[in-house]
Amino acid sequence: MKLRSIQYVLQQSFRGIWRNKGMSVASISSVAASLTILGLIMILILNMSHLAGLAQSQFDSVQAFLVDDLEPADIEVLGKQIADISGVAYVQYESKEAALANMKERWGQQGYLLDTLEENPLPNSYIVHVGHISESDHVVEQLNSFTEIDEVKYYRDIIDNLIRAAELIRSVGLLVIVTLVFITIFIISNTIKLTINARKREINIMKYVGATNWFVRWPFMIEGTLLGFIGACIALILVYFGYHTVFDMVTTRFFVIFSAYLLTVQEMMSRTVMMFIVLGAGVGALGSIISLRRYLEV
Amino acid sequence: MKLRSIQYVLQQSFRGIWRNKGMSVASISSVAASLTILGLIMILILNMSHLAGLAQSQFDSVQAFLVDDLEPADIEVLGKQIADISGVAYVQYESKEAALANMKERWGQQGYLLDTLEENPLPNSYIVHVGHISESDHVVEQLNSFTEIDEVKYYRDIIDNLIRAAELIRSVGLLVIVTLVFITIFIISNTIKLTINARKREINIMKYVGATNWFVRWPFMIEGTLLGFIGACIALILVYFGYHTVFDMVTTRFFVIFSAYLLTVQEMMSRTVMMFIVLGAGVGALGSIISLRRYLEV
Amino acid sequence: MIEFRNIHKTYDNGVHALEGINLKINKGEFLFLVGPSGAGKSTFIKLLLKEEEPTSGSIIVDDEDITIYSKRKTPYLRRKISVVFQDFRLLEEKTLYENVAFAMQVVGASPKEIRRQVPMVLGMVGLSDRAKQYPHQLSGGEKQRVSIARAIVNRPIILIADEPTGNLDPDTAWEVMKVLRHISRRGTTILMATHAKDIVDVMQQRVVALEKGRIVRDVQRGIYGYET
Amino acid sequence: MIEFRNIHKTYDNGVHALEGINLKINKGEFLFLVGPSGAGKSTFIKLLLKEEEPTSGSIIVDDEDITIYSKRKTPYLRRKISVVFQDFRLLEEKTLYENVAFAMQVVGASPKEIRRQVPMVLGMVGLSDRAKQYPHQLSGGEKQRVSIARAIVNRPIILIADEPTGNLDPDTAWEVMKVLRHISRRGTTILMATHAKDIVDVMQQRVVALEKGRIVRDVQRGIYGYET
Ligand SMILES: Nc1ncnc2c1ncn2[C@@H]1O[C@H](COP(=O)(O)OP(=O)(O)OP(=O)(O)O)[C@@H](O)[C@H]1O
Ligand SMILES: Nc1ncnc2c1ncn2[C@@H]1O[C@H](COP(=O)(O)OP(=O)(O)OP(=O)(O)O)[C@@H](O)[C@H]1O
Ligand SMILES: [Mg+2]
Ligand SMILES: [Mg+2]
Repeated sequence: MKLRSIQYVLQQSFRGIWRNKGMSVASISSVAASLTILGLIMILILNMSHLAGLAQSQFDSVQAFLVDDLEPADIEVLGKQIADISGVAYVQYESKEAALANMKERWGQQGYLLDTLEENPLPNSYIVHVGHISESDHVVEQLNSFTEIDEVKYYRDIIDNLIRAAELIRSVGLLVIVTLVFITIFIISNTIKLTINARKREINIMKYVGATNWFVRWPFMIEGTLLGFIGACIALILVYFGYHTVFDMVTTRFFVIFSAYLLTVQEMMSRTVMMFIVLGAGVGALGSIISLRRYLEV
Repeated sequence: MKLRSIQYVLQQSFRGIWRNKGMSVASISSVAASLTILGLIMILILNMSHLAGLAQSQFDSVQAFLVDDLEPADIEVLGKQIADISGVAYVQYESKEAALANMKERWGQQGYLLDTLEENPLPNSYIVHVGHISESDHVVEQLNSFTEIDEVKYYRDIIDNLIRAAELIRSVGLLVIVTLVFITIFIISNTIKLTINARKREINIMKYVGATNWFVRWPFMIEGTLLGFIGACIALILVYFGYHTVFDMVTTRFFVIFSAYLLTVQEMMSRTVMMFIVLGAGVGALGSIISLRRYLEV
Repeated sequence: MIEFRNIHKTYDNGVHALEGINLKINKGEFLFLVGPSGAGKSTFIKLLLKEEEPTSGSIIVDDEDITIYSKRKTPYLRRKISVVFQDFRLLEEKTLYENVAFAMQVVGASPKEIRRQVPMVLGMVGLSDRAKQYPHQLSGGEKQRVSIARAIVNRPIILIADEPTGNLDPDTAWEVMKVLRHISRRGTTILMATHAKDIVDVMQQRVVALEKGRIVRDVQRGIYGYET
Repeated sequence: MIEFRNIHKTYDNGVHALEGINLKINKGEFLFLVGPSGAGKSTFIKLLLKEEEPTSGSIIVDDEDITIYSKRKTPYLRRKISVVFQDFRLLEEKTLYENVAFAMQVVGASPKEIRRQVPMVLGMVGLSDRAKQYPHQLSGGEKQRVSIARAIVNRPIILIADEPTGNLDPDTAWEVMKVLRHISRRGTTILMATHAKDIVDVMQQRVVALEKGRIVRDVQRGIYGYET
């Protein structure tokens, strides 16, 4: 395309937006509105999924109780062997004395009951931290094969439920987001369609003075892209300040600790910026081209 | 309005929809799309709020430990007095023997540790169930005023957190829903505006043949109402089947018990039907009237 | 019936379309408004319809000053004055029948009246067999005739026609003029802006000539009067 | 230059607009197309522009059969043939200047050429001082002249005019005819559908008369030939 044509196209696009101010505002705001909704839902779902992940990390440890009468050296060797199992992040040793002290502390008020014990009935143990909760099953299996290990304790039910819950949130969330992306595309392209419909006479005349399809298309396409892009920027600003406000409200007025469990505003934005701009501008451009098609057939 | 006029208005509205098929489809689907989004969010938020409520009901009890050496008759009188405190739902008595047996059972594997006890160190207690979690504080205060009660134990932290979490979900949820309702109103009225804009010539001509403003307005208003109404019905159908599917998926493929924690499809629909129809049809009608205004000024 | 009192009209862009028009038109009169392109003929008509407001002066229609009329009453003014527009202004999404019937529905005519009247006026302009078609399926002259049919269907007390024969061949133009003369004889006041020299010369009616926004000639039984 | 070979055109609603048209128009010819309202004049023009497709027959323009032309090449056909439309077809959201300039931008003219050519043609139709205004600010005759300016600005090899003087007073009509004669002398083929008896009679050019879709007369140096 010649430079002169580029200048012409840009000039026509801006004039198109300006001369149809009312409709441009309507299109931009519909795009902004639907992307803002998408942003809201993404905030909800990404945070839920993030929380599920954090909850999992609380249950990433398995306790392996050792048989009695092991030499300190054997215990140490065993520790190294456990650490070598694939999926194990790191290993912590808890002697029977430490275990009793811990237990007493956990029981708190009723801890004095343990003082009446004649001997320490608790075993030595290794607390095995797994890299990811889904590897627990496999690690437990490996641990059971050691003769030095008497019993392995882990939160099987909780872990299973957490894995399922996370899977659920991920799949339902993905479904919701994909649905929403389609609905958003739909609303944006509908808006562009209505905008172009109102200008069919203009397109018709252009064709009669001998304009080629692309000559008509370019300015409309750039116009659609710009409308979509501006709408996306507005949505991003709304999502940014909206999330910022809620984030602050949640972390100060409610639980301070919550801030650790929420996606930060930055993380959130990094996930939405590209997506919104591509959706807004891309659908605006494509919507223009597709909607133009029937009016170009003259 | 005369019967003849009503017939005219209805006829014109249906013709308007039919003759501008393309735009009618675009408007209806934009309305349907935005209400569907609203429905999705309401499902998410109402369910979260419902779950928070259920979680609270798990912590609706307070344990009051009695001082030693009370006569059985005194204990019974005390029980009645506690039951009379406002906010108390019902009261359960747990003798010191029953408490020890319970404790042993709870400790499971390590329960044998309790066999070595010389005497039962646990007190008698009343388990007081409160009507609503938010009344716990007030009930506890009352319980503390009894001299027969040694100590009151309740999950203060958990309760506080749950109350806060529920409050958070309610307020953020309300904010999100209200925002969405506004965005939806916005998208619907924008769509109607674009639809009417494309027909400004038609409106202009009507005015020149001597039509009064209301004569022009009625058919457009009914048309807007119908477009909005049809859009709302489509959204309701989508939300109904969508939720039905997810509900079934969650309760069968994931946790069967979850079904008890989710709002049923019927409960969900009872909350959305009226709202959607009022939003779709109402905004359609109002949007038409408002958008018409500037074109009637001739 | 119609009176213009010292009317001035200057458009926003500074064009002085009318400059001091004083004119009285009596009931039942047939008046030709002539003048070169841009003389102010259409502006004159737009003022009568309250499509535009005069910059100064007042216009009396049927004993009422329409320049101080409230916006609300405009529709009733437009029912007294029917117009054949230069650009037809037909509703593209209605058939010819519906376009004409619409003008009757607007004034609240009964369906029975509509069913009797509409085919009659379509017959008068020679379009009976096209009743079910849409404006885009018509030739220029046919559209113009539909516009005339719509204007006369309500038997208005004043009929204004802006260039009603511009797209018609001479034969058809004369057919239309016969229709106008017919309703004029029934007592309707007719104001017709035109460039059709032949027609003006033959009809021998009152001729008002505008030029640059001023009345330069006003004669009973006049002729077009511009050189060709 | 232009040849119609046994052209028939029947619209979807069953109207036979053209029935067996055979006509040859040579380069540089000036031809009037006359006939009563609905005779098929505009249809004839629409077929030339590929706005409508003939039901049967073929049309040759500049040695190419445009009925078997691909849709893609339509814009290039329309650049050879400029048109003054019966309903003007101006872009409402562009000024007069821009409306005319647009026709040049479409064919890729340079800004320098545009700046030279546009004011010139606006001058030829007497609208130099209205260049910055929008179509809705013009009178009917002024719009028609803009439409003519747009049609001639690209110096087309064929110029088609559908009723180009319908909204013009006789003086202005003659001004326009002078412009057309001028560009005809430069070698442009001109086809003009009209009802203007005076003009046809005075111009003494080839006249083709249509009636009910058929050619009923085709004479060199003819007259309008219908009674008034
Ligand atoms: N809306 C408007 N804004 C600005 N100027 C206008 C407007 N309408 C008309 N004019 C100008 O006012 C003058 C009178 O226009 P008008 O339409 O009354 O002319 P006319 O006598 O009807 O001409 P014609 O025979 O060409 O239709 C013209 O110069 C025209 O350009
Ligand atoms: N798109 C269409 N669909 C159906 N019929 C049409 C269409 N366009 C024109 N016609 C009909 O075809 C016939 C010829 O129309 P055309 O427009 O060619 O007439 P014309 O000679 O230009 O008349 P005028 O002088 O009134 O403009 C008319 O009867 C018209 O009603
Ligand atoms: Mg005029
Ligand atoms: Mg025609």
